[in-house]
Amino acid sequence: MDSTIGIIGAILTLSGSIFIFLGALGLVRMPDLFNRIQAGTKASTLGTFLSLIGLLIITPQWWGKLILLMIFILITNPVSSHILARAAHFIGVPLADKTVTDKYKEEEKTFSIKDEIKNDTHD
Amino acid sequence: MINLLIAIVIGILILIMAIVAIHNKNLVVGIIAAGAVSLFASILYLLLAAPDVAMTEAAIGSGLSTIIFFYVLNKIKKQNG
Amino acid sequence: MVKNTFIFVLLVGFVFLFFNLFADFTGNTELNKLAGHYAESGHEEVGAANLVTAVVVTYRGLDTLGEVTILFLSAAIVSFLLKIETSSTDDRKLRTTSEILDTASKILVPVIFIFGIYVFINGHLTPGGGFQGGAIIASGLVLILLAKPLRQISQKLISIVESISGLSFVLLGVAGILFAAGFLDNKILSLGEFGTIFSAGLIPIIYIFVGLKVGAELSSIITNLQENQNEA
Amino acid sequence: MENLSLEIVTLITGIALLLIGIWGLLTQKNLIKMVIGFALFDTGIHIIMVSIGYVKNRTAPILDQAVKTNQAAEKIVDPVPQALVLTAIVIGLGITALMLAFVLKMYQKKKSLEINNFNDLKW
Repeated sequence: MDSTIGIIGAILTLSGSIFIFLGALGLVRMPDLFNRIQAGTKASTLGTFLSLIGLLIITPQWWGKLILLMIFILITNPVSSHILARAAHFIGVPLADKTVTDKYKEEEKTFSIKDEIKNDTHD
Repeated sequence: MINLLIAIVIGILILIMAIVAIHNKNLVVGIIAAGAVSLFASILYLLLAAPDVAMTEAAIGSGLSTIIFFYVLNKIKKQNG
Repeated sequence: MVKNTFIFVLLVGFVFLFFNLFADFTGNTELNKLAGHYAESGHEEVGAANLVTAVVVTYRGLDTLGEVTILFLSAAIVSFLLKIETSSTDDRKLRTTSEILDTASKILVPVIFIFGIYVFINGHLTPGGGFQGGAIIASGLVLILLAKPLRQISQKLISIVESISGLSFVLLGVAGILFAAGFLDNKILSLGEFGTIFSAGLIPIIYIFVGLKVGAELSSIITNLQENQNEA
Repeated sequence: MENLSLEIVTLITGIALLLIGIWGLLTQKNLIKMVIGFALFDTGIHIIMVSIGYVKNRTAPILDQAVKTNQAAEKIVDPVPQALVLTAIVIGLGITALMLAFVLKMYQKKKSLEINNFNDLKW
Protein backbone atom coordinates (compact mmCIF):
# COMPACT_ATOMS: atom_id res chain seq x y z
CA MET A 1 0.00 0.00 0.00
CA ASP A 2 2.71 2.40 1.02
CA SER A 3 4.88 1.55 -1.97
CA THR A 4 2.00 2.05 -4.45
CA ILE A 5 1.47 5.58 -3.19
CA GLY A 6 5.19 6.19 -3.51
CA ILE A 7 5.20 4.89 -7.08
CA ILE A 8 2.24 7.07 -8.09
CA GLY A 9 3.92 10.12 -6.61
CA ALA A 10 7.20 9.29 -8.33
CA ILE A 11 5.46 8.91 -11.69
CA LEU A 12 3.74 12.30 -11.28
CA THR A 13 7.02 13.98 -10.30
CA LEU A 14 8.82 12.38 -13.24
CA SER A 15 6.14 13.51 -15.72
CA GLY A 16 6.45 17.00 -14.27
CA SER A 17 10.16 16.99 -14.94
CA ILE A 18 9.46 15.78 -18.51
CA PHE A 19 7.20 18.80 -19.04
CA ILE A 20 9.89 21.11 -17.69
CA PHE A 21 12.36 19.53 -20.11
CA LEU A 22 9.93 20.12 -22.99
CA GLY A 23 9.69 23.76 -21.95
CA ALA A 24 13.46 24.07 -22.03
CA LEU A 25 13.50 22.43 -25.46
CA GLY A 26 10.91 24.95 -26.61
CA LEU A 27 13.17 27.80 -25.53
CA VAL A 28 15.76 26.54 -28.00
CA ARG A 29 13.49 25.45 -30.83
CA MET A 30 10.93 28.24 -31.11
CA PRO A 31 11.44 30.99 -33.75
CA ASP A 32 10.88 34.27 -31.92
CA LEU A 33 10.73 35.69 -28.39
CA PHE A 34 6.97 35.50 -27.90
CA ASN A 35 6.77 31.83 -28.84
CA ARG A 36 9.68 31.12 -26.54
CA ILE A 37 8.00 32.86 -23.62
CA GLN A 38 4.84 30.88 -24.23
CA ALA A 39 6.65 27.55 -24.39
CA GLY A 40 8.70 28.28 -21.29
CA THR A 41 5.79 29.51 -19.19
CA LYS A 42 3.06 27.02 -20.07
CA ALA A 43 5.23 23.92 -19.92
CA SER A 44 7.06 24.92 -16.77
CA THR A 45 3.86 25.88 -14.93
CA LEU A 46 2.30 22.48 -15.68
CA GLY A 47 5.56 20.70 -14.89
CA THR A 48 5.98 22.41 -11.52
CA PHE A 49 2.35 21.69 -10.68
CA LEU A 50 2.73 17.98 -11.47
CA SER A 51 5.94 17.78 -9.42
CA LEU A 52 4.29 19.45 -6.45
CA ILE A 53 1.23 17.17 -6.66
CA GLY A 54 3.58 14.18 -6.71
CA LEU A 55 5.29 15.51 -3.58
CA LEU A 56 1.86 16.04 -2.00
CA ILE A 57 1.01 12.36 -2.57
CA ILE A 58 4.33 11.10 -1.23
CA THR A 59 4.46 13.32 1.88
CA PRO A 60 0.90 14.37 2.85
CA GLN A 61 2.04 16.07 6.06
CA TRP A 62 3.46 19.00 4.06
CA TRP A 63 0.10 19.84 2.45
CA GLY A 64 -0.15 23.41 3.77
CA LYS A 65 3.15 24.65 2.43
CA LEU A 66 2.76 22.77 -0.86
CA ILE A 67 -0.70 24.21 -1.56
CA LEU A 68 0.60 27.70 -0.77
CA LEU A 69 3.45 27.11 -3.22
CA MET A 70 0.99 26.01 -5.92
CA ILE A 71 -1.17 29.12 -5.45
CA PHE A 72 1.91 31.32 -5.56
CA ILE A 73 3.21 29.73 -8.77
CA LEU A 74 -0.26 29.90 -10.31
CA ILE A 75 -0.35 33.68 -9.80
CA THR A 76 3.25 34.74 -10.38
CA ASN A 77 4.30 32.64 -13.36
CA PRO A 78 1.71 33.85 -15.93
CA VAL A 79 1.83 37.44 -14.69
CA SER A 80 5.60 37.72 -15.00
CA SER A 81 5.65 36.22 -18.49
CA HIS A 82 2.80 38.54 -19.52
CA ILE A 83 4.82 41.55 -18.35
CA LEU A 84 7.92 40.34 -20.18
CA ALA A 85 6.01 39.83 -23.43
CA ARG A 86 4.27 43.21 -23.13
CA ALA A 87 7.56 45.04 -22.56
CA ALA A 88 9.14 43.22 -25.48
CA HIS A 89 6.24 44.22 -27.72
CA PHE A 90 6.55 47.86 -26.72
CA ILE A 91 10.26 48.13 -27.43
CA GLY A 92 9.68 46.57 -30.82
CA VAL A 93 11.05 43.05 -30.71
CA PRO A 94 10.36 41.63 -34.19
CA LEU A 95 7.83 38.83 -34.69
CA ALA A 96 8.63 35.66 -36.55
CA ASP A 97 8.13 35.52 -40.32
CA LYS A 98 5.26 33.05 -40.13
CA THR A 99 3.16 35.21 -37.81
CA VAL A 100 -0.34 35.68 -39.21
CA THR A 101 -1.92 38.27 -36.93
CA ASP A 102 -0.86 40.75 -34.26
CA LYS A 103 -3.95 41.44 -32.18
CA TYR A 104 -2.28 43.87 -29.84
CA LYS A 105 -1.21 46.15 -32.66
CA GLU A 106 -4.69 46.12 -34.24
CA GLU A 107 -6.22 47.00 -30.92
CA GLU A 108 -3.72 49.78 -30.43
CA LYS A 109 -4.78 51.25 -33.78
CA THR A 110 -8.53 51.04 -33.27
CA PHE A 111 -8.84 52.05 -29.63
CA SER A 112 -5.63 54.13 -29.35
CA ILE A 113 -4.50 52.79 -25.97
CA LYS A 114 -3.86 55.65 -23.61
CA ASP A 115 -0.28 56.77 -23.70
CA GLU A 116 -0.39 59.36 -21.00
CA ILE A 117 0.45 59.70 -17.35
CA LYS A 118 -2.13 58.10 -15.14
CA ASN A 119 -2.85 60.11 -12.01
CA ASP A 120 -3.04 57.31 -9.51
CA THR A 121 -0.85 58.81 -6.84
CA HIS A 122 -3.56 58.69 -4.20
CA ASP A 123 -5.70 55.62 -4.01
CA MET B 1 28.89 12.27 -5.65
CA ILE B 2 25.96 13.84 -7.50
CA ASN B 3 26.44 16.96 -5.36
CA LEU B 4 30.04 17.18 -6.56
CA LEU B 5 28.97 16.99 -10.21
CA ILE B 6 26.30 19.66 -9.70
CA ALA B 7 28.86 21.87 -7.95
CA ILE B 8 31.33 21.54 -10.83
CA VAL B 9 28.66 22.43 -13.43
CA ILE B 10 27.36 25.38 -11.37
CA GLY B 11 30.92 26.60 -10.78
CA ILE B 12 31.71 26.61 -14.50
CA LEU B 13 28.42 28.44 -15.17
CA ILE B 14 29.29 31.03 -12.51
CA LEU B 15 32.68 31.72 -14.09
CA ILE B 16 31.19 32.00 -17.61
CA MET B 17 28.51 34.41 -16.34
CA ALA B 18 31.11 36.48 -14.47
CA ILE B 19 33.26 36.85 -17.60
CA VAL B 20 30.15 37.83 -19.60
CA ALA B 21 29.23 40.38 -16.93
CA ILE B 22 32.63 42.03 -17.11
CA HIS B 23 33.39 41.69 -20.78
CA ASN B 24 30.09 42.44 -22.54
CA LYS B 25 29.79 45.94 -24.00
CA ASN B 26 26.05 46.18 -23.29
CA LEU B 27 25.39 47.31 -19.72
CA VAL B 28 21.96 45.62 -19.49
CA VAL B 29 23.49 42.25 -20.38
CA GLY B 30 26.22 42.83 -17.81
CA ILE B 31 23.75 43.59 -15.02
CA ILE B 32 21.60 40.54 -15.80
CA ALA B 33 24.69 38.32 -15.92
CA ALA B 34 25.77 39.63 -12.50
CA GLY B 35 22.31 38.74 -11.17
CA ALA B 36 22.67 35.24 -12.64
CA VAL B 37 26.01 34.86 -10.83
CA SER B 38 24.22 35.55 -7.54
CA LEU B 39 21.43 33.09 -8.37
CA PHE B 40 23.89 30.28 -9.12
CA ALA B 41 25.90 31.17 -6.02
CA SER B 42 22.77 30.63 -3.92
CA ILE B 43 22.55 27.06 -5.30
CA LEU B 44 26.18 26.54 -4.23
CA TYR B 45 25.32 27.74 -0.72
CA LEU B 46 22.47 25.22 -0.60
CA LEU B 47 24.90 22.43 -1.55
CA LEU B 48 27.28 23.65 1.17
CA ALA B 49 24.53 23.14 3.82
CA ALA B 50 23.86 26.85 4.38
CA PRO B 51 20.12 27.45 3.75
CA ASP B 52 20.11 30.78 5.60
CA VAL B 53 22.82 32.21 3.37
CA ALA B 54 21.10 30.79 0.28
CA MET B 55 17.85 32.58 1.15
CA THR B 56 19.64 35.86 1.72
CA GLU B 57 21.62 35.63 -1.49
CA ALA B 58 18.57 34.73 -3.58
CA ALA B 59 16.50 37.59 -2.17
CA ILE B 60 19.18 40.27 -2.12
CA GLY B 61 21.85 39.38 -4.67
CA SER B 62 19.61 38.46 -7.55
CA GLY B 63 16.50 40.46 -6.64
CA LEU B 64 17.10 43.81 -4.98
CA SER B 65 20.63 44.35 -6.26
CA THR B 66 19.61 43.91 -9.90
CA ILE B 67 16.62 46.22 -9.40
CA ILE B 68 18.84 48.93 -7.90
CA PHE B 69 21.27 48.69 -10.83
CA PHE B 70 18.38 49.06 -13.28
CA TYR B 71 16.93 52.06 -11.45
CA VAL B 72 20.28 53.84 -11.62
CA LEU B 73 20.73 52.96 -15.29
CA ASN B 74 17.24 54.29 -15.98
CA LYS B 75 18.02 57.58 -14.23
CA ILE B 76 21.23 57.96 -16.20
CA LYS B 77 19.45 57.31 -19.49
CA LYS B 78 16.76 59.82 -18.60
CA GLN B 79 19.31 62.56 -17.90
CA ASN B 80 21.07 61.74 -21.12
CA GLY B 81 18.10 62.33 -23.39
CA MET C 1 51.05 49.24 -21.53
CA VAL C 2 52.75 49.83 -18.19
CA LYS C 3 49.33 49.79 -16.56
CA ASN C 4 48.36 46.46 -18.14
CA THR C 5 51.62 44.89 -17.03
CA PHE C 6 51.02 46.17 -13.52
CA ILE C 7 47.49 44.70 -13.45
CA PHE C 8 48.82 41.38 -14.74
CA VAL C 9 51.53 41.29 -12.06
CA LEU C 10 48.97 42.13 -9.38
CA LEU C 11 46.65 39.32 -10.49
CA VAL C 12 49.53 36.83 -10.56
CA GLY C 13 50.45 38.00 -7.06
CA PHE C 14 46.90 37.35 -5.86
CA VAL C 15 46.95 33.87 -7.42
CA PHE C 16 50.24 33.13 -5.67
CA LEU C 17 48.87 34.42 -2.35
CA PHE C 18 45.72 32.32 -2.51
CA PHE C 19 47.67 29.27 -3.67
CA ASN C 20 49.89 29.53 -0.60
CA LEU C 21 46.92 30.09 1.69
CA PHE C 22 44.85 27.18 0.48
CA ALA C 23 47.44 24.76 -0.92
CA ASP C 24 47.08 22.27 1.93
CA PHE C 25 43.36 22.82 2.55
CA THR C 26 41.73 19.44 2.18
CA GLY C 27 38.41 20.15 3.83
CA ASN C 28 37.38 19.87 7.47
CA THR C 29 36.44 16.57 9.03
CA GLU C 30 35.40 17.93 12.42
CA LEU C 31 34.32 21.20 13.96
CA ASN C 32 36.84 23.52 15.58
CA LYS C 33 36.64 24.23 19.31
CA LEU C 34 34.44 27.33 19.17
CA ALA C 35 31.90 25.83 16.79
CA GLY C 36 31.94 22.61 18.82
CA HIS C 37 31.02 24.60 21.91
CA TYR C 38 28.19 26.34 20.06
CA ALA C 39 26.89 23.01 18.74
CA GLU C 40 27.08 21.21 22.08
CA SER C 41 25.74 23.80 24.48
CA GLY C 42 23.93 26.22 22.18
CA HIS C 43 20.54 24.66 22.87
CA GLU C 44 21.02 24.92 26.63
CA GLU C 45 22.52 28.40 26.73
CA VAL C 46 20.35 30.07 24.08
CA GLY C 47 17.50 27.69 23.29
CA ALA C 48 17.30 28.41 19.55
CA ALA C 49 16.98 25.46 17.19
CA ASN C 50 18.64 27.40 14.36
CA LEU C 51 22.23 27.79 15.51
CA VAL C 52 22.98 30.47 12.90
CA THR C 53 20.31 32.60 14.58
CA ALA C 54 21.87 31.88 17.97
CA VAL C 55 25.25 33.09 16.70
CA VAL C 56 23.84 36.16 14.92
CA VAL C 57 21.55 37.38 17.70
CA THR C 58 23.16 36.29 20.93
CA TYR C 59 26.77 35.16 20.71
CA ARG C 60 27.69 37.84 18.14
CA GLY C 61 24.84 40.25 18.89
CA LEU C 62 27.09 43.28 19.14
CA ASP C 63 28.39 42.62 15.61
CA THR C 64 24.82 42.53 14.36
CA LEU C 65 24.12 45.87 16.00
CA GLY C 66 27.19 47.31 14.26
CA GLU C 67 26.20 45.90 10.91
CA VAL C 68 22.65 47.23 11.15
CA THR C 69 24.20 50.61 11.97
CA ILE C 70 26.41 50.44 8.87
CA LEU C 71 23.35 49.66 6.77
CA PHE C 72 21.52 52.63 8.30
CA LEU C 73 24.50 54.84 7.56
CA SER C 74 24.69 53.82 3.91
CA ALA C 75 20.91 54.30 3.49
CA ALA C 76 21.19 57.75 5.07
CA ILE C 77 24.07 58.75 2.76
CA VAL C 78 22.15 57.53 -0.30
CA SER C 79 19.14 59.63 0.61
CA PHE C 80 21.39 62.61 1.44
CA LEU C 81 23.13 62.42 -1.94
CA LEU C 82 19.95 62.09 -3.97
CA LYS C 83 17.80 64.54 -2.05
CA ILE C 84 19.15 67.78 -3.46
CA GLU C 85 18.58 67.28 -7.15
CA THR C 86 15.06 65.84 -7.30
CA SER C 87 13.46 69.22 -8.03
CA SER C 88 13.36 68.75 -11.81
CA THR C 89 9.87 67.58 -12.63
CA ASP C 90 9.82 65.07 -15.40
CA ASP C 91 7.37 65.35 -18.26
CA ARG C 92 8.24 62.12 -19.97
CA LYS C 93 5.16 60.17 -20.96
CA LEU C 94 4.70 56.94 -19.11
CA ARG C 95 2.74 54.03 -20.45
CA THR C 96 -0.06 52.87 -18.18
CA THR C 97 0.82 49.63 -16.46
CA SER C 98 -1.17 46.64 -17.51
CA GLU C 99 -4.29 45.73 -15.61
CA ILE C 100 -3.11 42.19 -15.05
CA LEU C 101 -0.01 43.34 -13.15
CA ASP C 102 -2.08 45.82 -11.17
CA THR C 103 -4.61 43.21 -10.02
CA ALA C 104 -1.98 40.57 -9.36
CA SER C 105 0.09 42.97 -7.28
CA LYS C 106 -2.96 43.74 -5.15
CA ILE C 107 -3.25 40.03 -4.36
CA LEU C 108 0.45 39.31 -4.07
CA VAL C 109 1.77 42.20 -1.99
CA PRO C 110 -0.09 41.26 1.24
CA VAL C 111 0.98 37.63 0.75
CA ILE C 112 4.61 38.70 0.33
CA PHE C 113 4.46 40.89 3.43
CA ILE C 114 2.92 38.06 5.47
CA PHE C 115 5.62 35.70 4.21
CA GLY C 116 8.32 38.15 5.24
CA ILE C 117 6.81 38.46 8.71
CA TYR C 118 6.57 34.65 8.94
CA VAL C 119 10.24 34.35 8.00
CA PHE C 120 11.44 36.66 10.72
CA ILE C 121 9.12 35.40 13.44
CA ASN C 122 10.24 31.81 12.82
CA GLY C 123 13.90 32.76 12.58
CA HIS C 124 14.89 30.76 15.65
CA LEU C 125 13.29 27.53 14.40
CA THR C 126 13.67 27.36 10.62
CA PRO C 127 16.10 28.87 8.09
CA GLY C 128 15.47 32.56 7.91
CA GLY C 129 15.47 35.53 10.20
CA GLY C 130 15.49 39.27 10.35
CA PHE C 131 17.80 39.95 7.44
CA GLN C 132 15.97 37.64 5.02
CA GLY C 133 12.56 38.82 6.19
CA GLY C 134 13.56 42.45 5.72
CA ALA C 135 14.77 41.72 2.21
CA ILE C 136 11.49 39.96 1.38
CA ILE C 137 9.47 42.94 2.65
CA ALA C 138 11.58 45.28 0.51
CA SER C 139 10.89 43.03 -2.50
CA GLY C 140 7.17 43.44 -1.85
CA LEU C 141 7.71 47.19 -1.96
CA VAL C 142 9.47 46.79 -5.32
CA LEU C 143 6.38 44.99 -6.62
CA ILE C 144 4.18 47.91 -5.50
CA LEU C 145 6.47 50.35 -7.32
CA LEU C 146 6.49 48.20 -10.47
CA ALA C 147 2.69 48.14 -10.58
CA LYS C 148 2.28 51.87 -9.88
CA PRO C 149 5.49 53.74 -10.71
CA LEU C 150 4.03 57.10 -9.69
CA ARG C 151 2.90 56.01 -6.27
CA GLN C 152 4.48 57.94 -3.43
CA ILE C 153 5.80 55.83 -0.60
CA SER C 154 5.71 57.75 2.67
CA GLN C 155 9.28 58.45 3.71
CA LYS C 156 8.01 59.57 7.09
CA LEU C 157 6.46 56.18 7.85
CA ILE C 158 9.66 54.40 6.81
CA SER C 159 11.80 56.60 9.04
CA ILE C 160 9.42 56.18 12.01
CA VAL C 161 9.48 52.36 11.72
CA GLU C 162 13.24 52.42 11.33
CA SER C 163 13.87 54.66 14.35
CA ILE C 164 11.48 52.84 16.69
CA SER C 165 12.82 49.39 15.85
CA GLY C 166 16.45 50.51 16.11
CA LEU C 167 15.81 52.15 19.48
CA SER C 168 13.99 49.09 20.78
CA PHE C 169 16.88 46.87 19.68
CA VAL C 170 19.37 48.92 21.71
CA LEU C 171 16.99 49.19 24.70
CA LEU C 172 16.51 45.41 24.77
CA GLY C 173 20.28 45.04 24.75
CA VAL C 174 20.61 47.42 27.71
CA ALA C 175 17.83 45.53 29.49
CA GLY C 176 20.04 42.46 29.12
CA ILE C 177 22.73 44.25 31.17
CA LEU C 178 20.22 45.19 33.86
CA PHE C 179 18.23 41.98 34.23
CA ALA C 180 20.52 39.23 32.91
CA ALA C 181 24.18 38.48 32.33
CA GLY C 182 25.21 41.02 29.70
CA PHE C 183 24.43 43.15 26.65
CA LEU C 184 21.85 41.46 24.39
CA ASP C 185 21.51 38.45 26.69
CA ASN C 186 18.31 36.62 25.83
CA LYS C 187 17.51 35.16 29.25
CA ILE C 188 15.27 38.05 30.34
CA LEU C 189 12.31 35.92 29.36
CA SER C 190 12.33 32.22 30.23
CA LEU C 191 13.81 29.98 27.55
CA GLY C 192 10.59 27.98 27.21
CA GLU C 193 10.24 24.57 25.64
CA PHE C 194 12.90 23.87 23.03
CA GLY C 195 11.61 23.86 19.47
CA THR C 196 8.32 25.72 19.95
CA ILE C 197 7.57 29.22 18.74
CA PHE C 198 7.57 30.81 22.21
CA SER C 199 11.06 29.70 23.06
CA ALA C 200 14.62 31.00 23.03
CA GLY C 201 13.81 33.90 25.35
CA LEU C 202 14.29 37.27 23.70
CA ILE C 203 15.52 36.05 20.29
CA PRO C 204 12.18 36.25 18.38
CA ILE C 205 11.50 39.76 19.70
CA ILE C 206 14.98 41.01 18.80
CA TYR C 207 14.74 39.41 15.37
CA ILE C 208 11.37 41.10 14.74
CA PHE C 209 12.99 44.47 15.39
CA VAL C 210 16.02 43.60 13.25
CA GLY C 211 13.68 42.54 10.43
CA LEU C 212 11.64 45.74 10.59
CA LYS C 213 14.80 47.84 10.69
CA VAL C 214 16.45 46.09 7.75
CA GLY C 215 13.20 46.18 5.76
CA ALA C 216 12.79 49.92 6.39
CA GLU C 217 16.41 50.66 5.46
CA LEU C 218 16.28 48.66 2.21
CA SER C 219 12.91 50.27 1.35
CA SER C 220 14.42 53.70 1.92
CA ILE C 221 17.32 52.90 -0.44
CA ILE C 222 14.92 51.64 -3.10
CA THR C 223 12.50 54.56 -2.91
CA ASN C 224 15.40 56.99 -3.08
CA LEU C 225 16.84 55.39 -6.20
CA GLN C 226 13.46 54.96 -7.88
CA GLU C 227 12.88 57.61 -10.47
CA ASN C 228 9.66 59.44 -9.74
CA GLN C 229 9.80 59.84 -6.00
CA ASN C 230 9.55 63.33 -4.57
CA GLU C 231 11.13 63.87 -1.22
CA ALA C 232 8.69 64.79 1.52
CA MET D 1 40.13 13.34 -9.15
CA GLU D 2 40.07 11.27 -5.96
CA ASN D 3 40.89 14.19 -3.66
CA LEU D 4 38.42 16.51 -5.40
CA SER D 5 35.63 17.19 -2.94
CA LEU D 6 32.71 19.61 -2.76
CA GLU D 7 34.42 22.25 -0.65
CA ILE D 8 37.54 22.24 -2.83
CA VAL D 9 35.42 22.83 -5.96
CA THR D 10 33.50 25.70 -4.38
CA LEU D 11 36.72 27.16 -2.95
CA ILE D 12 38.30 27.21 -6.41
CA THR D 13 35.11 28.77 -7.84
CA GLY D 14 35.17 31.47 -5.18
CA ILE D 15 38.83 32.32 -5.75
CA ALA D 16 38.35 32.47 -9.52
CA LEU D 17 35.27 34.69 -9.10
CA LEU D 18 37.25 36.99 -6.80
CA LEU D 19 40.07 37.24 -9.36
CA ILE D 20 37.57 38.00 -12.16
CA GLY D 21 36.09 40.71 -9.94
CA ILE D 22 39.49 42.32 -9.31
CA TRP D 23 40.31 42.10 -13.01
CA GLY D 24 37.06 43.84 -13.92
CA LEU D 25 37.58 46.48 -11.25
CA LEU D 26 41.04 47.30 -12.60
CA THR D 27 40.59 47.07 -16.36
CA GLN D 28 37.12 48.45 -17.02
CA LYS D 29 36.68 52.12 -17.88
CA ASN D 30 32.91 52.32 -17.32
CA LEU D 31 31.84 53.26 -13.79
CA ILE D 32 28.86 50.88 -13.67
CA LYS D 33 31.08 48.05 -14.95
CA MET D 34 33.43 48.78 -12.05
CA VAL D 35 30.54 48.49 -9.59
CA ILE D 36 29.57 45.16 -11.17
CA GLY D 37 33.16 44.00 -10.72
CA PHE D 38 32.97 44.94 -7.06
CA ALA D 39 29.73 42.95 -6.64
CA LEU D 40 31.39 39.87 -8.17
CA PHE D 41 34.37 40.31 -5.83
CA ASP D 42 31.92 40.38 -2.90
CA THR D 43 30.18 37.17 -3.99
CA GLY D 44 33.54 35.45 -4.42
CA ILE D 45 34.59 36.26 -0.85
CA HIS D 46 31.26 34.96 0.47
CA ILE D 47 31.62 31.66 -1.38
CA ILE D 48 35.17 31.24 -0.01
CA MET D 49 34.03 31.88 3.57
CA VAL D 50 31.09 29.46 3.43
CA SER D 51 33.19 26.69 1.86
CA ILE D 52 35.84 27.02 4.59
CA GLY D 53 33.12 26.42 7.18
CA TYR D 54 31.84 23.27 5.46
CA VAL D 55 32.47 19.91 7.11
CA LYS D 56 32.31 16.71 5.06
CA ASN D 57 28.98 14.86 4.90
CA ARG D 58 27.18 16.98 7.48
CA THR D 59 23.90 18.90 7.43
CA ALA D 60 22.80 22.46 8.09
CA PRO D 61 23.16 23.85 11.65
CA ILE D 62 19.49 23.51 12.54
CA LEU D 63 18.43 21.19 15.33
CA ASP D 64 15.20 19.29 14.62
CA GLN D 65 13.98 15.71 14.31
CA ALA D 66 16.85 14.81 12.00
CA VAL D 67 19.58 16.29 14.23
CA LYS D 68 19.05 15.58 17.93
CA THR D 69 20.49 17.98 20.45
CA ASN D 70 22.82 15.49 22.14
CA GLN D 71 24.61 14.50 18.93
CA ALA D 72 24.67 17.93 17.32
CA ALA D 73 28.45 18.28 17.45
CA GLU D 74 28.88 15.26 15.17
CA LYS D 75 26.19 16.18 12.66
CA ILE D 76 26.28 19.86 11.74
CA VAL D 77 28.58 22.21 9.84
CA ASP D 78 30.24 25.29 11.34
CA PRO D 79 27.59 27.98 11.99
CA VAL D 80 29.97 30.92 12.55
CA PRO D 81 31.03 31.65 8.92
CA GLN D 82 27.41 31.34 7.82
CA ALA D 83 26.35 33.94 10.37
CA LEU D 84 29.11 36.30 9.24
CA VAL D 85 28.27 35.88 5.54
CA LEU D 86 24.56 36.39 6.27
CA THR D 87 25.17 39.91 7.51
CA ALA D 88 27.93 40.60 4.98
CA ILE D 89 25.52 40.06 2.06
CA VAL D 90 23.12 42.68 3.41
CA ILE D 91 25.98 45.10 4.00
CA GLY D 92 27.15 44.39 0.43
CA LEU D 93 23.79 45.60 -0.90
CA GLY D 94 24.13 48.80 1.12
CA ILE D 95 27.65 49.41 -0.20
CA THR D 96 26.53 48.74 -3.78
CA ALA D 97 23.67 51.22 -3.43
CA LEU D 98 26.06 53.79 -1.98
CA MET D 99 28.50 53.37 -4.87
CA LEU D 100 25.67 53.65 -7.39
CA ALA D 101 24.50 56.89 -5.77
CA PHE D 102 28.02 58.26 -6.13
CA VAL D 103 28.05 57.15 -9.79
CA LEU D 104 24.81 59.04 -10.33
CA LYS D 105 26.25 62.22 -8.80
CA MET D 106 29.42 61.90 -10.87
CA TYR D 107 27.35 61.47 -14.02
CA GLN D 108 25.43 64.65 -13.22
CA LYS D 109 28.69 66.59 -12.94
CA LYS D 110 30.37 65.53 -16.17
CA LYS D 111 27.61 63.81 -18.21
CA SER D 112 29.88 60.86 -18.72
CA LEU D 113 30.49 57.43 -17.25
CA GLU D 114 34.07 57.21 -18.51
CA ILE D 115 36.59 57.02 -15.66
CA ASN D 116 39.26 58.87 -17.66
CA ASN D 117 37.15 62.04 -17.72
CA PHE D 118 37.31 62.40 -13.95
CA ASN D 119 40.84 63.76 -13.67
CA ASP D 120 40.28 66.70 -11.34
CA LEU D 121 42.59 65.35 -8.68
CA LYS D 122 45.15 63.97 -11.14
CA TRP D 123 48.57 65.58 -11.22
